[in-house]
Amino acid sequence: MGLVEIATGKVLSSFSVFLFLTILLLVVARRISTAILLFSAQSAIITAEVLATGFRERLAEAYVVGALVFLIKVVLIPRAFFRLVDRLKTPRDVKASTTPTQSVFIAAAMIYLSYAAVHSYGQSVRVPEDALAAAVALILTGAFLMVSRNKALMQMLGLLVLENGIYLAALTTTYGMPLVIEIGIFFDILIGLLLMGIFTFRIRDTFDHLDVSKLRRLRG
Amino acid sequence: MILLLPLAVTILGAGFVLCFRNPRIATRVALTVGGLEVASLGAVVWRVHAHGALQAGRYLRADGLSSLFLINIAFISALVLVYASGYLRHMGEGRFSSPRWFYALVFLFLFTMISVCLSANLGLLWIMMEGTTLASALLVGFYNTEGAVEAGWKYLMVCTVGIAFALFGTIVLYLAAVKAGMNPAAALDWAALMNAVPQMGFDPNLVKLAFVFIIVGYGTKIGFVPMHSWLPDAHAEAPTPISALLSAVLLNCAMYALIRYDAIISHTTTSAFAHTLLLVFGLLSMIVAGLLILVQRNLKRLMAYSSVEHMGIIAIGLGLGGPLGLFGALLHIFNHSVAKSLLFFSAGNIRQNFGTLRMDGVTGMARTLPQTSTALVVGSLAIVGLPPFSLFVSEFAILSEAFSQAHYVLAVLFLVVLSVVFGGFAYHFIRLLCGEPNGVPANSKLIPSEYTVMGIASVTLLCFGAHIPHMFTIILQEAMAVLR
Amino acid sequence: MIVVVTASTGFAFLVGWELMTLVSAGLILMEGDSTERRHNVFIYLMMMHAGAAAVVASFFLFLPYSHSLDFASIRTASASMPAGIRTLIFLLAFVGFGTKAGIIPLHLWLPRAHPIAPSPVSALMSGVMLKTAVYGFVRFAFDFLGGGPSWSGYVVLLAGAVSGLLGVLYAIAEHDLKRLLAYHSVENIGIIYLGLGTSLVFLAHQAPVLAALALIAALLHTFNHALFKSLLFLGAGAISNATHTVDLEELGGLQRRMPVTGATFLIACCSIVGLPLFNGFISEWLTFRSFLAGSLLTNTKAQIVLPLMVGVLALIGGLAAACFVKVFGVAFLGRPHSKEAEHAEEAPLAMRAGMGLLAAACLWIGILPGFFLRPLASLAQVLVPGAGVPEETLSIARIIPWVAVFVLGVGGAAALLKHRRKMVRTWACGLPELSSRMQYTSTAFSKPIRFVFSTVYKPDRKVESLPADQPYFPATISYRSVRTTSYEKALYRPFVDLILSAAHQLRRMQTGNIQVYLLYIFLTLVSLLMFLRFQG
Amino acid sequence: MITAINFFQALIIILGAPLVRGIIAQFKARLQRRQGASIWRPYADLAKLFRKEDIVPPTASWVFRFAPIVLFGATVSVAAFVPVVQPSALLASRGDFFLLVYLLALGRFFLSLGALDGGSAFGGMGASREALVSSLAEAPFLLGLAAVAILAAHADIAGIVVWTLRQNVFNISGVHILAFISLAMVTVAETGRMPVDNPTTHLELTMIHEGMVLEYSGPSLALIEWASAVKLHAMLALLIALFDPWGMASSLSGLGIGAALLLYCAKAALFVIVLAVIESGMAKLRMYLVPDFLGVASALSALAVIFTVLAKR
Repeated sequence: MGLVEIATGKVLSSFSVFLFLTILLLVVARRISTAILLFSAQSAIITAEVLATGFRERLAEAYVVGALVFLIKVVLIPRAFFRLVDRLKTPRDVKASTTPTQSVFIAAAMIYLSYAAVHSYGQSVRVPEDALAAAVALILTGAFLMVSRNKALMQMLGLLVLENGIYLAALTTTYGMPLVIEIGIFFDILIGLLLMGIFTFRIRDTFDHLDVSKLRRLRG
Repeated sequence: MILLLPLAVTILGAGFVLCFRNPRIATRVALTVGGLEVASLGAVVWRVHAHGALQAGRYLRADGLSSLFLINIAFISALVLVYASGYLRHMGEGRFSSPRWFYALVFLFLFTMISVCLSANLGLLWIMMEGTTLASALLVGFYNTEGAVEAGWKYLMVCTVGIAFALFGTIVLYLAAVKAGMNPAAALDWAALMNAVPQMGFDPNLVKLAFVFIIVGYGTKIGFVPMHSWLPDAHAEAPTPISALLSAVLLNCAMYALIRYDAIISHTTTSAFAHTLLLVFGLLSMIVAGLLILVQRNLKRLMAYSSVEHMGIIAIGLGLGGPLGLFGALLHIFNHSVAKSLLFFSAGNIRQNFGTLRMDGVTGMARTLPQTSTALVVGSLAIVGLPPFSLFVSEFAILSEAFSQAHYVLAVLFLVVLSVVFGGFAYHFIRLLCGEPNGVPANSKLIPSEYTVMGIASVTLLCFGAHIPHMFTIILQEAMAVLR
Repeated sequence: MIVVVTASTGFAFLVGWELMTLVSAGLILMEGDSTERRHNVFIYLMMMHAGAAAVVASFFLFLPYSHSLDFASIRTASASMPAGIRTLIFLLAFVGFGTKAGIIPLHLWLPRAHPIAPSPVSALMSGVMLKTAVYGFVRFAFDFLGGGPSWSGYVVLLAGAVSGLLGVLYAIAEHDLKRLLAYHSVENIGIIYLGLGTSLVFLAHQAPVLAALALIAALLHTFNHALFKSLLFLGAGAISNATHTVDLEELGGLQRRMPVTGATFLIACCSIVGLPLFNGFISEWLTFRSFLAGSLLTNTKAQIVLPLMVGVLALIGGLAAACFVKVFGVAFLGRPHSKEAEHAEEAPLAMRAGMGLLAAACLWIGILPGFFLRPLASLAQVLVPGAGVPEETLSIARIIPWVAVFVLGVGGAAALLKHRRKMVRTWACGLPELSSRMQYTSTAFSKPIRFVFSTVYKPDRKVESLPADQPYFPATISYRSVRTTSYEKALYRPFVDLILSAAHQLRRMQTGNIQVYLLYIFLTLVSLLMFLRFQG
Repeated sequence: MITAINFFQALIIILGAPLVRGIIAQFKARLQRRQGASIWRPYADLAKLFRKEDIVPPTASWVFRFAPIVLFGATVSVAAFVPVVQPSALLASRGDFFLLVYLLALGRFFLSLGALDGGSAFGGMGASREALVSSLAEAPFLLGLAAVAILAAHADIAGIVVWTLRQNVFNISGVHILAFISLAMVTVAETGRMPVDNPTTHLELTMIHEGMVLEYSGPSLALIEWASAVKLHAMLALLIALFDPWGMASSLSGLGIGAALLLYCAKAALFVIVLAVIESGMAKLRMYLVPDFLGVASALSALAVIFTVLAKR
């Protein structure tokens, strides 16, 4: 019973709490930079869990994946985001369409919902319920962020959170997909973000604001 | 190994085209690459036709269904490339917006779509599907105008989100497979799944969950109502060849993915659920799109909605299943692609000649642009499903399937929507074609590339309406065999 | 059209059907364009397509029972089908073909499409295209369904009566020649449907011979109508060529300038009115007789209703007569009402030949109907199993020539009376010269009838006399009478409005806001998940 | 033999027609305390007109000249439908009443055309009014006849007459009464007598038939006048044959024929007198009351048809 085992046990048992924490903080975050930091923290937690799972299940490739996750989601993407924020020189606030209090309550409701949703499948799939619940909660939060935040950047972030959720779900239920697929998915995410970056620049250049709720020329 | 050929051609071609700054040369190169791509696809199809399903490594496979879609891709992409060669002739050199970039991105786009149809692994399928979004997003925003950027952003966001759900669906199916005791390595291979699903009892709840996410996810890409919102914007704002590619190939590729999943679960108890879902989405899309067609002002938006409507028709065909339904659906995929690209081509000419796509801005086309308006009339007659054009045949098949399965309500609604759509088209296009000509077209004569393309498309429509070639019917049979 | 008639499977039938619409629409559009013309074409296309949809549906309703659409299997299957489905099929076919045939109130397109089509086309449309509709209906009602319950017959009968009466009444009120003729097509279709309906009633009451009689009447009238209506439209075409107008108020006195056209047109008028010695009479006579034969049935309703139809048809006939007195009288007789009419030229030889041929056919059938009745009778026996040749057909074939001989003989004798003739200007009640403004115009002519039937027309009239301060010595009086067809508003408007408003609602759903779009997606997903949760 | 008699009947109607007119005129005159013209006057008029020349407006076409001939031909052949002294007629054997009515329509049609060809306002006026009256008169006419025909189960007039002869005089059904009244009203309208039309006036406000023939003269006018007379007489004979045929010769013996002829003359005279009384008793209806008049007729005839069914039960 080495230290590592204990650590993994702790991680696996308690990470979902941290995730919920990040969620609650994310929805009240006022500044984009805060949100980004929270996101990277979230990704870090997930990385930890990847490694823990890999260690417990004795999955060699899990370490590779963990490394990838860390590299991309904890380091690369946040940095890219910060660069973006600097280069875009836009006001740093997130322009929420809901007040922080509402957001918190909605987020709490969603967490509860996710538990409720997962409950039925919990037994049938035989996975740690709170893990799956956390995943679903992440998905919902991502969706919520995308719908309620007017800033293009925040929408991207929301998408990432959503992605995180899906990934987490995959991880907890199936200990991850075949390696090639994982890599492909990460690759896609990266390219996607790159493109979104390009588009944010274009939006900034053509509309000189980043408020997607104002992009309403095409309708009907 | 032959499966790698088209992929290699397209991806290398994409890189290769980028090397030529001179638009004219770039165009020539693009055309040659296109020719190669079509040839290689033809080879693949032929091999499939000759030796049945092909396998290349663990991740690539082609069978009857794939070859049907490959034919579609080959045909449309050929048309589009030729058309584009004429369409882009006035385009200068700009950052990301120059012929070479255009062609490079188009080939990338084609690459992703071909690999969607060739991938043997659902994960890979998903990756490539996401890839199509990414490859085409820049093309949608190609013009860099306000509208283009906005449309591009929406396209990117909406489709990525949708696709993300599709990923979740994939994962759930994978989970179900693994839980049912499949080897995780093979648990994403659709062939293996199709064999496995009937024998080992998958958890029906999980399968249903998977299909819900899949249909919402890929449905976003297909353009099912209410996930269709990106579609009109993207089609309207993209350069015309791209609009054609989007609605004639991309939607079909998404449909292909859906069909794959449908085929996998078609032998389980879940298939009934899946088919009901397909019918619901199909009917919803038909009705909403059909109504929206009535009140459109922009030509290409109108066509986009009609694409939504036709995707709905195809979905209904699939949902009905049965020999006639599947036949109709698969045939309709091809027919719709041809007719729709023809329509988009003529729309492109209109835009180039009058500088607008607002339908109230153009009248009396019949006099000023005789050839284009002929193409427009042919295309629209075909798209509303009137004989002697091929869409009549496929819709006829689907409809008769609906009636013979005694889905009377569905069938009647189907008919009503068709009439409404007909009304919309007739209303808009009569006003477009007749009346006093306003505005002088820039160049009323078509250049060879344009009229060859349009001619080919129209003739194809007519031929398939009169009699479906033997070769094609065989391929259809093979495709249907996959689904049963 | 030929495809339609020769088709032996539903698929081919529908193909031909749609093509027919398209081609005709194209032909209409070729003739230049204006806003209202476009609108009319649109209405035409729309109604045609809706009708086609109904036809398609009625075809497909056979499908679950006969697993193919070729006519033979349909025929065999229809016997074994539940009554409900049969009823549905019948109604759908009735509506579908009725739209094409232009029975009221499905006729909206007809008076719109005919006037704007070039004359040969409208001749074809009215002469042949409507007939294909009748053909289709006969196929369904008789061949496929083999008759039905008696109420179906009454439905058709009612439709026929309404179409006939309203058609002819609207026709009288028109003074645009082609619109008028179009309305007469409605009227004649009405007469045909009267025959068909009677036949159906007889079938329902197991009276095959009488059914055959009524059917023969209907079919013969179909054929006749094809003849004389084509002739009329060709005449109209000749007129518009010569005078560049088909407005009756602008014509007049053409008889002296275009004698051949006039003569053939006169023959056509007599035929359509159904005067003896002309073909229209034969078919109307047969229809009358089949009505009368209704009294031979044992069913009281039929006994009462059918003979009363005699009155209806008589009224139709009388009004038609009035209408065509107006047409021919105002267009060809008296003084020209306009410069164009004065300098009209006779139609070219080819046209004259064509019209002459048709006119000859009309007279031939009118005087020696035997040749046509025999094949028709045999056809009727095919459609109505167990029917002998009704003796009425033979009797009319035998009597008519005698009557012809008699009338012509007496008339000839009277004509032989030699009398000197002198040209003297009509006495103008002391006025220096009788001008064409003094003779009756078509509006004036139809005034009494319009007055009597004003409830049908619901006209909003206004008389403006200028200058207004001295109403009794006006410088000019302008008189407008607009006919409002009330059911158009009642029947079609709400439906269209409903659809359009729905479309606009949906359009509003499409707010360009991406967040809303995303919300849609999420909501769809969530609702589906909920569904899963509670269903499984 | 029978054909000869049928010819004889037709001749009676045709040649007797002016006499009927004369008698009516004479009797009306008497009622009005005038000593009118002799009853042979119409023959004289016709003879005079036939001798005169035909005056044609320069604008008129051949239709103008052709119309009276057709009218005459049609009307005369109508006369050949009506049995007078024995239950058959030249064309009555198979020619049924539809044919009869439509032959009248044929004549009327051409007369109206001729009127319009005159090119004066009166012709048009007459024609248009005639169009109204006749179009409305046709329905009750046919319905009334149909009612009788249904009772007799024969459509041809001869058949009807034969059937009627077999009935007892006293058990006439309500159908007969209704049909008779309506047909009588129709006859009044068709032949342009009071109260529908006034044959003696030439005032724009009132005239219908006279308006139409205003432009005619000479032989044409003669033909028209004669034709209308024949029409009147034929209608009378028709009414008699349908509703009061008793006394017709069942056998072809000369005696029987003679008796039948005398009897017919008596009936005809009776009808004529009644008509004359009505005419001089009534004022002419306003133009737009005529439809109501005919509406009543149609209602009656429709009732008659319905009663044919109800009476059987």
